Amino acid sequence: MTETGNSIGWSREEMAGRLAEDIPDGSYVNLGIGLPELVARFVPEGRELVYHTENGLLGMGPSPKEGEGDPELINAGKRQVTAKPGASYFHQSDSFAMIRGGHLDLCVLGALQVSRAGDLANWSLGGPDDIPAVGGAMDLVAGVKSIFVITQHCTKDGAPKLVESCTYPLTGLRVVDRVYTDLAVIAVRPEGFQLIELAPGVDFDLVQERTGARLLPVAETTSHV
Amino acid sequence: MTETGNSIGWSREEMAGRLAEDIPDGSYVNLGIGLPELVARFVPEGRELVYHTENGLLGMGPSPKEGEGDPELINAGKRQVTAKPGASYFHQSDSFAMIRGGHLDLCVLGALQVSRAGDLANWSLGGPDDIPAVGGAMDLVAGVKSIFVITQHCTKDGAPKLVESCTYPLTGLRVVDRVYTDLAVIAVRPEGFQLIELAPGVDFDLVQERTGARLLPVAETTSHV
Amino acid sequence: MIDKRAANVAEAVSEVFDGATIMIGGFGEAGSPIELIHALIDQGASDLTVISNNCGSGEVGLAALLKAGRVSKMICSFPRTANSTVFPDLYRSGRTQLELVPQGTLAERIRAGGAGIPAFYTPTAVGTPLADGKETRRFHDRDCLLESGLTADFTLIKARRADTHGNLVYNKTARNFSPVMAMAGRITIVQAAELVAPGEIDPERVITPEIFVDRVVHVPNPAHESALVAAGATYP
Amino acid sequence: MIDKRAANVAEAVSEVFDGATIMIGGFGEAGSPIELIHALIDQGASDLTVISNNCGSGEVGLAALLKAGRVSKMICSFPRTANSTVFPDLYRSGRTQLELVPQGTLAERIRAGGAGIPAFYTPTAVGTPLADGKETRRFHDRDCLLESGLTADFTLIKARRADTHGNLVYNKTARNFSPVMAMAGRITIVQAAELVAPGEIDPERVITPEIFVDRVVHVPNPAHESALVAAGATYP
Repeated sequence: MTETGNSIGWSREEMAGRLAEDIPDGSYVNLGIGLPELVARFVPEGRELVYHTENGLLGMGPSPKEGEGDPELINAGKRQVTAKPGASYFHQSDSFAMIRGGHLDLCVLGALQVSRAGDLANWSLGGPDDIPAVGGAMDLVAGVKSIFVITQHCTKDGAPKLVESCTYPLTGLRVVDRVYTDLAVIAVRPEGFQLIELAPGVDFDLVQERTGARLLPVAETTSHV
Repeated sequence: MTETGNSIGWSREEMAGRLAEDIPDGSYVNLGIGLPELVARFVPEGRELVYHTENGLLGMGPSPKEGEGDPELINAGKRQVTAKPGASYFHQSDSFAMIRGGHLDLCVLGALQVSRAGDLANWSLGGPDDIPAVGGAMDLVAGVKSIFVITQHCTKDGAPKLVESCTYPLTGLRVVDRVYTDLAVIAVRPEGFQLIELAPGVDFDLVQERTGARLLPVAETTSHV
Repeated sequence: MIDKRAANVAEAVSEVFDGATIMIGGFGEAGSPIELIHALIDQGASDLTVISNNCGSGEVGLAALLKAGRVSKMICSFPRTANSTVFPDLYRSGRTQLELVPQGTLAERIRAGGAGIPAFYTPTAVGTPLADGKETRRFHDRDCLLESGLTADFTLIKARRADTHGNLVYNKTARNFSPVMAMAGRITIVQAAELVAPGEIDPERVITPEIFVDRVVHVPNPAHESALVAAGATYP
Repeated sequence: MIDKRAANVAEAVSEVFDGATIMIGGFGEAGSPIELIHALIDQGASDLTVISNNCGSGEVGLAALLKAGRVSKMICSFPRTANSTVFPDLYRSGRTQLELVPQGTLAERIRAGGAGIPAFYTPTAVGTPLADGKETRRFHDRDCLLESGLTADFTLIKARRADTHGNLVYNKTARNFSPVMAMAGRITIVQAAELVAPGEIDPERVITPEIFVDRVVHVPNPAHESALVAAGATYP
């Protein structure tokens, strides 16, 4: 087992697939840019999910076939997408009424850091020369019923992303419900980080070693998010 | 000249026609229920006005022909209307965004009382057994750029409706710009009621006698509303 | 899989409980979900707070719900009606409370509730009796009132067409309060004159996206209140 | 009679003055009114405050306006772009100020401005650096920030179809900020790929009613920003 890289634990696709298993049938879901977008590929058999993209589309479908895209049909990552049967377009204020008003069931986001209280930092490194850019992240964490984070367990330099308290600028306070990493699935409980499931070949001690705050063992009865 | 009735001055239709002369071409106009609705019949030649009804239609047209109405195409007075070419339907919150946001040029309303400061009372007699009902009147006077009142100069009992200060519950403070009555056209200026024009056969003294506050004579240069 | 259809109006309103707050769409008869209201009368829930622009007419629809004694409080802008003594009697006898709200403020409070905005400031009603007890604050040299968002346990509305996911379009001025009430209801129940499969409504013209809708019931030929009143109908 | 057509884009933007606040529609390239922005570059107004979700890409459209040194302040949610160094250079050198606003708060502030709501409360951004200096108030056990409405002297947007009265429909996700910006602009200027007579847009599917629109100019084949950037285009 090496300290860096993804030679152990789940691949990106496996992380996305594992997260997708926890999305109930009929959910209205917003997927953040990057790794979260992968989740859409792994809808479990028999479930129907409806994807929202905050730039103004409910019922987002996959990328268009080569040559069939419309530069005015894009997702929040500014990539061309499609609209499924039953889709609808709406303006930004209506789109964020869905978000802020608590109408979305789940949002999946990336993270720079998650604290044991569930604080999320995912929009800025806070450097003096950084161009700050927030998009809809703060609205999403403030409004969506459940927030799942999907991220590598550690940074490329091996620093833990699950920490006692965030050092990067916050996106929201006490907003994260679960974290899906290459090593484990972890719930954010009032008592702190609690292990839900380990990736194959990974043990509790390894995850604890790579986590910047105390990790609680798997609960005997795992309550559902 | 009798104290009551309409045997002198303008008829209801003449009042509406006189008011209509003062509506600039291209105006977006909301007409209150009752006497104000008459104004729509008198659009001067060569002008195009667009009527808004706050229950959710811009581009309201006249009543439908017998048998061609739709009980779901009505105006704020709950009477069946039509939609003109270029019309649009929208929900209540959007409709009042037009009103509150200052997008309408003019609203024509009836009145119980108008004070010399421009306060309007037009929604309640304030009696203990009255069923209070306000509709959109308070939103209209708060949001529309110009408020014209069209009303008989006095009540059926001969009491002045233009008064020093209103005794009925207010619809809004300092909101009325002009008053069109059976006897005169009167502007509400910072200095008070100012006569703009007398109905045929009516003189200043008569209007003053039937007005519950001091009336200023016609200004030498009449500024436009 | 997503299928929000209820078998009938009775099933659609079956979860309404005593003491619930219910938004009911419509401006006058336009958009009033009469069949859902009648199902609610049959269902029996009482001590309701109803948020609706008017109080119905005759003794059908909302007026019949009031007459049945199920409504302890009305939040509306215009409770006077041409053809009904139902609400006036209840109000004068103190059996139904009234919170009178200017129509635009009512619409915006409902939208705010649905949009997760707890409160906003508006110039409407400053200086009037409807400002009594409300916080006033000055913005850009103008006094404004603080108004709170409104939400409901249930919303009952009428659409022209729905798909089985709950996407809606309305008919003309029957649209009125329904889109914002759909947003503000925890459970939004829709009666639709046409019920189609997802994809049969152009995504550019959906007025209420499915995310705001929980139950859809097909009511192919909805009654018009004015016709019922003219025919002297009463409910039940 | 009502006819809001401008002869060309130059005429459409002719009134813009130095120091004006301008809202510009679009999310990324979708809905960006490139031809109107280029006309604004030609027109010459400077010291502009621009409210737009992004800062453009390449050296066309909004990025070109920035590069031309006309913008003293940007109000936006996401100024980072994949294909541009224009804004970063201006920001780091202090030549263009930035007010960063969460995307949903930005949209709602614009809607509030257009709807005559001077301020509202929102839970978004509580506890973050973007809450610095903002009033906080608790509603229903939750802290919220007071946010103010935004208006503009001019709004520039792109529509798929307009009529000569100014009724608009949009194309797919190019709708984004345009309907609320149309409401919030004192003078709202629209470039439309199709221009038709009143009555040729179904009143049920009008997205922006004419009352919010002041000028309409026909731009039959609007450029796409990504295609211009890919081709290495610059403006002027």
